[in-house]
Formats: sequence, C-alpha cells, structure tokens
Amino acid sequence: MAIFGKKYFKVELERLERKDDETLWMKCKACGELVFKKRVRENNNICPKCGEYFFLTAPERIELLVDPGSFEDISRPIVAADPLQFIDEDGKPYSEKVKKAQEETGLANEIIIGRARIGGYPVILAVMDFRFIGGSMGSVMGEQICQAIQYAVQERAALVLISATGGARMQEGILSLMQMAKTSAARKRLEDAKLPFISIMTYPTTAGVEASIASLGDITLAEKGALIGFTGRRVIKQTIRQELPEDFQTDRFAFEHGIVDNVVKREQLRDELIKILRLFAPLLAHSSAVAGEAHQREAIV
Amino acid sequence: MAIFGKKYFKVELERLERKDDETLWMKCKACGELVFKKRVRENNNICPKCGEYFFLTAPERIELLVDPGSFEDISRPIVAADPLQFIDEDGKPYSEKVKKAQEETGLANEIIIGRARIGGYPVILAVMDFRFIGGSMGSVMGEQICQAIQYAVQERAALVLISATGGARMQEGILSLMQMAKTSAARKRLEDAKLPFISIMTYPTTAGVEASIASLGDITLAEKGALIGFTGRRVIKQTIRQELPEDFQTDRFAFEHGIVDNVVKREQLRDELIKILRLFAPLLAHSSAVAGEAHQREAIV
Amino acid sequence: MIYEELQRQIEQLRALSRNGVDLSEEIARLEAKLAALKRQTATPAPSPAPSPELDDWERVKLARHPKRPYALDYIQALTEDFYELHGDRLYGDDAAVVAGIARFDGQTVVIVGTQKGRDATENVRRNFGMPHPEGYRKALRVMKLGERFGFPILTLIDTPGAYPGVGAEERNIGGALAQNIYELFNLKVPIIATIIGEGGSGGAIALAIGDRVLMLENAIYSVITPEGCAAILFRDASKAPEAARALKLTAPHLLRLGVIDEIVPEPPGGAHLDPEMALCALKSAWQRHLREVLALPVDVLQKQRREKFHKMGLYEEITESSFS
Amino acid sequence: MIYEELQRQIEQLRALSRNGVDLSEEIARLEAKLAALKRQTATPAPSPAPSPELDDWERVKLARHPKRPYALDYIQALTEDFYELHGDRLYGDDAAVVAGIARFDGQTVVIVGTQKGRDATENVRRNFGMPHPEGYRKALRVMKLGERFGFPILTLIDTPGAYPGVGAEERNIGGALAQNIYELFNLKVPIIATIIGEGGSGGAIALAIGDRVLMLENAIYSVITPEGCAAILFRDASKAPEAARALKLTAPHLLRLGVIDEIVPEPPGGAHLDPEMALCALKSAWQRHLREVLALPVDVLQKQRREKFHKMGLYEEITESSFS
Ligand SMILES: [Zn+2]
Ligand SMILES: [Zn+2]
Repeated sequence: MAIFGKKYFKVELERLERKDDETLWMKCKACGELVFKKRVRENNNICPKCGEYFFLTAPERIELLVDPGSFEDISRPIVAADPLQFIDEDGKPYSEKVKKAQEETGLANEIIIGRARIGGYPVILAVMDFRFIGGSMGSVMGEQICQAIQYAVQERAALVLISATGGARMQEGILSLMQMAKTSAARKRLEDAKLPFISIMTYPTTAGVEASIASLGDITLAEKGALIGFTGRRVIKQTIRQELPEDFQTDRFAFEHGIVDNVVKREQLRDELIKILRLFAPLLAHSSAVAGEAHQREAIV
Repeated sequence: MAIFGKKYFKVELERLERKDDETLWMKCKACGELVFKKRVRENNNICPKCGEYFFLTAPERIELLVDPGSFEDISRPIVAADPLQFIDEDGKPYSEKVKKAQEETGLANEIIIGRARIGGYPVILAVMDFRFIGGSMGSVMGEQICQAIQYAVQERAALVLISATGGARMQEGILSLMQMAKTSAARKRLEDAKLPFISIMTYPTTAGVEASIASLGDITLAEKGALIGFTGRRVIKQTIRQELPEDFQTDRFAFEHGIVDNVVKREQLRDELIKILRLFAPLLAHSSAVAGEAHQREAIV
Repeated sequence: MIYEELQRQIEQLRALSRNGVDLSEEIARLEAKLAALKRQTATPAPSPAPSPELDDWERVKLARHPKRPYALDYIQALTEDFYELHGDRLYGDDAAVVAGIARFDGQTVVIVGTQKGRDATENVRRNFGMPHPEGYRKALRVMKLGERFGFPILTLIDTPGAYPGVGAEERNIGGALAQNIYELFNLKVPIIATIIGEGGSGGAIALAIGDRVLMLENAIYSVITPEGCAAILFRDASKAPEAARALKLTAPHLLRLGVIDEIVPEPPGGAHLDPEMALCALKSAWQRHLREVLALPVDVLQKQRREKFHKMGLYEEITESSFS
Repeated sequence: MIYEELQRQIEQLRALSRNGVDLSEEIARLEAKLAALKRQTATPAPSPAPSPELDDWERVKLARHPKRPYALDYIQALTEDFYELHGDRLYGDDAAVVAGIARFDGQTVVIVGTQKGRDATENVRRNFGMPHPEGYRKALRVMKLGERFGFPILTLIDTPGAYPGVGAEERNIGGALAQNIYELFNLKVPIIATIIGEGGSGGAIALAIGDRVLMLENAIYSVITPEGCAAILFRDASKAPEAARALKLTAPHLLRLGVIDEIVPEPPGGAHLDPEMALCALKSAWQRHLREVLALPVDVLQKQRREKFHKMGLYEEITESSFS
C-alpha cells in the first residue's frame, strides 16, 4: 500500500516517462511489427508502422493535450466507498477490486481532474482512465465531475471532459445510476456562467456516461476510432438476433447520425481544442501570454 | 357586386341553411348512391351510405363545432390587395380572381375568424375555406390570424385554428411567404399568456401554412381523411421519380410519424375539442353555465 | 386564524392586480406561504406499514408480475379526463411511452409514463415497455407543454430499460436520455416521479428526475437488470437472484440509500392482488406531495431538486491520517 | 465628449459589480446607449450604386450561376477561425446546411448557411443545397448554442428550397421549418440574415428571420420558383421567365415591398465576375448592421424583430364607403 502515501495519488506528469523504461521495444497488436516504445509514445501512442491507436491512460492523455508544465491535479481527495457491500462471484468485495485497480494504475480513481492550459487557454480537464474498472462511473466520478464544473466556473475556464468508460459502476448499484442525474444537474452551472463544455468521446464511451454528461457538451468530438453508444453490441445482438451493421457505434456512425460534431485524429486533438477554445476566449479568464502568441502566430498563417 | 354590401361579408350561420335548398338530392361521388342532401348535412357532410367525407366550407365547419347561437364573426374588415399587380395566363388580374372567389363563396376572404363557445368554453376560431383560391395564405390570412391571436389574448380564450389550405398565396409573391413569419411571431403571445392553441389539420393542410402556424399548436389534431405535408405529392414524385408510399401524407402517416397528436373523426371533433378545453378551463375566461353543466354531466358518465 | 387573514390579504392583492398592477409574484409567494401553513396542520405522512420483508428476488418477480397495474391503470383510475398526446414532432410516435394531460385532485397535470402491454399483441405494440428515442422525446415535448401552462408533472416508471436496438442507437438514444435528464432539472413546474414496477437503468432515470421520487413497495429500481449483472459480474445469467440481492434494488434499500423519498405501500402479496388498495395509496401520496411542492416558489423548487440529486452518492475522504 | 463620460460611468458600474451588486442590466443599457451615440456619428449606410436594372429573369440566372460565391466562400473569406459543427443530435447530419462558430470583425459569431456543391460530386453530397429536416434542426441547435453564449448569428441563404422527398416528409419537414421560424423570433441574440443566391420559399425563410435581412443585388427570394409558378399558374413550365417577372422576386422589388432592409451591391455582371468585390460589400454591410444591432438591449431587439415582420403584408380596408 505504499502507493497511498504519494500526495494522495496526485498525478504528476513528469513521473510518467520512467514507467515505460522496463523494455525498449513492443510488438504492435495490429501489424505485428516490433516498434520502439519511445517512438510510439512520441507518436501519441500510435503505431508508427501501421497507424493503430494504442490505448491511452488518463495521464498520457493529459500529457498529450496540455501546455507543458501547466497541469495541476486538483482531484478531490476521495476514493470509492462500498455502499452495497458488494461481493462478486470470486468472493472479492468491491473495496478490494478498487484497491487492486489503484495499485495497478497508480491512480486513486477512474477519473482525474486538473487545471491546465491548452494553447494558453485556461481549462479544467476531467479525464477518465479505462484501466480503472473500465472507467466506470461511480459516486467518485460523479463528485469529481461536479468539482471540475465548480472549478471551471470559479476560474472561468472551459471544461474539457474526456470519456473512456463502459458506463455506470454496477458495484455501486443505484448510486452509480444517480451520478447520471448528479452530473447532468451540475452541467447547468456552466451554461449559466456562459462557459464552454467540450466533450471528447474516445474508445469506448458508452452506457450511463454516454447517456448523461458526455452527451451534454456544447461541442462534442469523437476521437478517431471511438466507440460511441448506449447499449453494448453484445446485448443488442442478443436482443435483435441479427448481425449488426459493420460500422455500428463507430466514430463514423456517430458522425453520420448527428451525434458528434467532428471526428478528430488523436494527433490533432490538441490543435482542435485550441481552435475551439480560441473562439470562446473572450468568455474565459485572461489567457496566458502563450495563448496570445499562439493566437497571433496562427492568425498570420 | 351586391354581395359587398352585406355587413362586409360577415358570416351569419343562420343563413347557411337556405343555400342548399335548390335541389333536395345529391349523388355521392364515392358510392354513387343518391342521398338526401339534408340528411348529408345533418351527418356532418358525411355520406350516410358509405361514410365518404364531403368537403366542408368554413361556415359549415364552424356550425359543426360551436355551441348553437354562440358564434360571432369578428374578422377584420379587410380584403386582399394586389401588391404585385399579378396577372395570370388567362390575362386575369389577381384582383379579379379574388372577386370571383368572393362571389362564389359569399365570403370576403379565405379565412373567417370568430368568437364562439364550444361546450361553453370561450374560443377564438380561425377557419380556412378551401374554396377561396385554395384556402391559400396571403396578407389577409396572416393578418386575420394575428387578429385572432390578439382577441384570444384579450378575452382569455383558446385559439382553435382549422386549416384547409394549399399553402401560400403565390399571387402575392414574397408577401405571402412573409405571412409564415408574421403568424409564427404572433403565436408567442399565446404562449406568454398561457393560452392553449389547438391546431386542426384537415384535407388539405400543406406547404406554407403547414410549415408555419399550423405546426405550432400546443395540441395538433388531424381530421380523419386529412392530407398533411409540406411538398405536394406531384412535386415529390417528379423529384424522386418513384412511386410514393400508399399512405403518404395521410392522417395515418402524420400520426405514425409523430406529426399530430390524434386523428379524429369529423363527427367527434366537437367532443374532442370539449375534452381538451376542459383541461385548460382554469386558464380561460369564465366559461358559461353550459360549460359547467356539460362538464358535470360528462364527469358523471 | 392566521391563514384566513392571509387568504384575505391575497384576495386584496388580486383585486389590485385587476387594476393593472402586476403583483403576480407577490401573490404567488403568499399563496405558497399559506399552503405551507395549511400543510403544517394537515395530517402527517403515513409511515409505510412494515409488511414482512420479502426477499429481493421475490420483489423482482412482483415488480414484473404480468398482472401488476401498469401506468395506464394508474392514470385511468386516479385521474379524470386524461387526454393522450402522441408523437415527438421529429420522427414518430412510440407506444412504449404514454403522455398526456389530465386532472388530478382538481388540478390539471401532465402525466408521462412508460407502458407495458397486457397481452402479446399489446406488448408488440408497446415494445414491452422499452422506449425508443422518440418515446423519450415525446415525453419531453409533453412535459415542456406542461411547463408552458404551469401544470405540474407526474411520471410513472415501469420499464426494463430503453430499447437495445439498432434504430435506437442510430437516433441517439443516449443523447435522448441525457437531454431528458438535463431538461427535467430545468423545468419550472413541480415534478413527482413514481417507480411503479421496473425502474430499468438509464431508460428509467430519464423520466425519474423529480422534486419527489416515490416508489411502490414492490417496485425495483436498478442500474442494471439482475440478469445482466449476473451475466457480467458473475459470468452466469442464472445467478440473477443473487445479483438481485447484491444490487439492493428494492424500495427499502433505496430509501435507506437516500435515492427515494417515500415508499408507497402495497397490499400483502403485491399490487396485483388488490389493485384498489395500491391505487388508493398512490393517490394519497400524490395528493400530499403535490400540495407540498406546489407551495414552493419555482426558484426554490429547482434549487431543491438539484440539491436533492447532488447529495446522492457515497465516497470516502482521504486524509493524511488515512496512511500510516 | 459625452460618450467618454458615459464610458467612465459604465466602468464605475462595472467596478461596483465586482463588489457583488448585480448591475448587469444597467450596464447593458448604458452600453447600448453609448453604442447608439457612436453610431450616430458613424458613416451612414451607402446607398446601393444604381447599377443598370437587369431583367428579373436575368437575375434569376445570375442568382443560380454555378460560379457564384456560395455560403462557405463568404464564410471562409469574411470570417476567421471558422469551426464547423455537425449533426442535429436527433437523426443525422446534413451537408446542405453548414453551421459553426467563427470570428467576424473581432467578435465571435455563429454562422449558419445553406450550401450548394461546386461540382457534381459535391452537389450529391450537399443535395444541391436542399436541406432535409436534420439540416434545419442542426441549424437551430447551433443557433441556440450561439444564444447560450451571447454570440450574434449570421445566416446565409442560398437554396432552391427544402428537399421535396419522402424522408423529409416522414421526418416532418414542415414542422422543422415552422419550429425554426418560431424559435428565431425568440432568440436572445442579434440575427442578420443575408440572401446570397436563391432564397427558395419555406426552406429559405426558415433561416431568414433576422433583425436585419440583407440581400445581394442579384439574389432572388420567392414564395415559389419561377418554374413552379409557371407550371401551376400558367400551366406551362417554359414560361418561367414571365413568372419570374410576375413574382417580383429580385432585390429591388423586395426592398420596395419592405421585405428586406438593404441591397448589398454586386460587381457589374454578377458576384461571380469579381467575388472580391461582392465579399467586400457584404463584409462592410455586416459590420455596420452588426454594430447597430449589438447596441440594442435584448428586449428591444426581440420586440423590433417581431414588429418588423408583423408589418409585412398588404391588404385593403373595407369601409362602409367602399360600397355605393
Ligand atoms: Zn502497427
Ligand atoms: Zn357514399
């Protein structure tokens, strides 16, 4: 349990680099080629040979998007409780499952919230980590998202939510369902404050999260390769007893059915966010010098 | 032009009966049977043999719906102008076309607005007459509908709009199109005053009227046999070069596609309106004794 | 008495209003106060008769009992002049959702519910009470109509969940649910939600945001069906009874968890054995709660509604002393 | 100067505001006043250069010219950082409508327009600029997004009309147009509509409700296409040129009829011959009008918008003396 001591699990991006050092090479699952790990990381966790997207942890995602050195973890120091005293088939209580996830990920929870700048513009980030019990939404995620909204309002920052989640945290029962209500209710505060809410859906964004806060963005982006939908493919297949369309619940499907504003490649997400934030700049707290600069630079181009 | 003298075309229901007296019998177009005209009239202009709906003029429609003796024509004394100096292929100016329609129908315009009671509840009626240049919406209809809205607000009455129209009055050009805006803008006054707007779509309710005021009801009813849509069947067929679905733009189609709340048989329209008005009664001006009575009667049943 | 005095004051203000002064707000506030006063002297809420605690899985079976009263049964029995409205004005109508206007306790209300079918034919038409996006959009349209006229809203929830189908996903079922939840918080009229049978996950909560959330004694409300939970977590769908117990999806549990406000008692053995009694119990609960929420000014109502749901959830604080 | 004094006053109020007093309304009113004052001293609107009157049918052909600048050409040339948004969140996306956020003249704005294709492939994708309901619903969604943030709205109209197809009717195209018209009147931000090419009937007016309605010199705006009018009224579609003249669908006629506020001049021969000039003219018109409407408080803006359209129409009073 050594991990508990570290500043209550605060994420510090500088420490990320070291973790990969165990082996230098990895095999791409898609093309089978051996690729240099460092090269993959520099390439936004995309295979340099075939373009396959590898999984991004929440800290990696944050690193990918924010201005270097600007990120500060402001997660509320809370962790999951076990309201139902839930025990799964392996006889393991929910609380152990949570501890295991904490040890494996080095994170306190399935979501990190932080203050950062993106292209100089002030944002509050809320980023899910799918490794942590499927990034599912329990009471902690609900509360952290509400906290993120409150910070955004206090600091006049944009809210950027990055979803990577299988939905609600079953093990918290009805209380996980109620987080759909809790987060959707809080979302109004951003509207009242005229602050933009940008929702980014990645692989996967489904069920309880998709059917609440993630679908309430002013602007909604799908990361290329995203899976977006309410009900899982397997359940639908069982119900309708038919094959599903090839592109069912893909990024393209979501775009064609009017569910997302744009599909954005991972390597362009940061630039896309800067483009959007720039339009809302007058509503945000004073942007740093970088923003002004970046703005001018691009205005000339 | 004798007709012009009569109280500026005010509609008086008591005079209606006499017009039919020329012949006693008529042949049903649908079943070919000879039917007694008076019987047809008593049957809401529905063939007593086969159930075919015959056309209803605006005065006939009003008579069908209102409490006997309660109707008062409050149309503004205006008639169509000829803003474009429009002359059709027969060389006839628009103004003559209007005069001809006036003579043939005994009406000043394509719409009649009036104050009435339905089941004792106060309503302002706006009723189109398809015989009058296809019941198309020109500047007069736009103005009369706005007047009707104003009366409804002043008198705390429900607005009941009965559409029978091919759409905009082409001969008034862009000004007819602008009536879509004018009427839709005025509709807000009913909302602000918390007064119900019941839109009844009959055969036909299409184009400019369907795409504006007729689609803005709090409650929308289709009369059985109605034709409801924006673009005419012929134009669509020409465009897509395919056969149209059997039920295209029928009452059933509108219901199944979520466009109307209910499809109502002609002979039940009045009762249906009373049912609806009763629910809004607390928002309407004091209803007459009849309403209270009718209400109690039906509450017991 | 104090409230006769208040009543007189209100009438005087009304008279003034008729002379062109806008005092509607003041009048509304006084009326709220009056109602609150009256409430204090009224009879208190009946504490639910402590019927013998049934096993959770037994309750699941009761909640799904084919003879259990459905939404329209409550509507027909408890309201007068119900007028059903149809269609979302966008795509279609959905018979798995019923929505309309009615009179309840002398007051015009909007009622929206999910509706199961009583036999096979009706179940096909009602899709076993599993709505498509157009059902939720119809519901929202009608609830907004209620808001426009100041009619309070009653919702009745009895659904296995939103329909898991291709068309539903194509028409953004997730977005429809999210939109409903969001908009329900913003509605300017009182909302009383009642779980009468199955409260199935997202498809249920999209109609169950209310100033009061009531639940029938043998109803269930859950983030996932026991079968689904068993299949995913226990890798064995037949373990549904265990999952049902693990999920704490019955009314007594939910009351303890702070998710519902009140349990509406059912006759012993379930509402289907004596529907009259169940109907009666819901009627009196509605009357009591409706009177309470109607007495509140809109801003207070909305604030309380938000706060009520904001409090839901359970987590633990980490403090430095947690680690030693 | 008086408006420096006013400026100072506004700043003082702002300072007060920071101490917790809500003076936003007062500040807004003063700012409007200030802007109005500034406007009075600004340069007046240029009266459109009286280019030789073209025949109405010639104008129809110019309005439909395949090389004419389309909505995206104006957006790309006149705005910065245009960010296009997609989808109606209900059913689909519609490439016949473009909608997004951009910066114009230092101000974030929402822009919505109908978009034709430049070649066959693009025209298939853009459906020749004829939107389906999802296009109008996307437009409304994005305009409401603009309203939420206080961004003024610019619309660009260039469409033969809403698409006449089965799917459009199934998804209630008439209702979608009606809803847009209705909601545009209620939006709390300034709206400037510009007819840049074809303004085709209901499909055009559903985006053309504005505090200002501008029209390019060779654009047309009509209740029906000349071909449609000829077919119905003259029973001969080839008589479109006559119908075009009869319909009075060109900018000078519409200015006279009080339907548009200003004609935006085009280069001789049409905008496609010197797009730069057309773009420039629209830019300066937008700047001028935007400044004016931004100066108005919301309630005044909405009232004027309603009144503007309420006045449209022409009829004759019947008086007793009409009959003799
Ligand atoms: Zn690879
Ligand atoms: Zn017959």
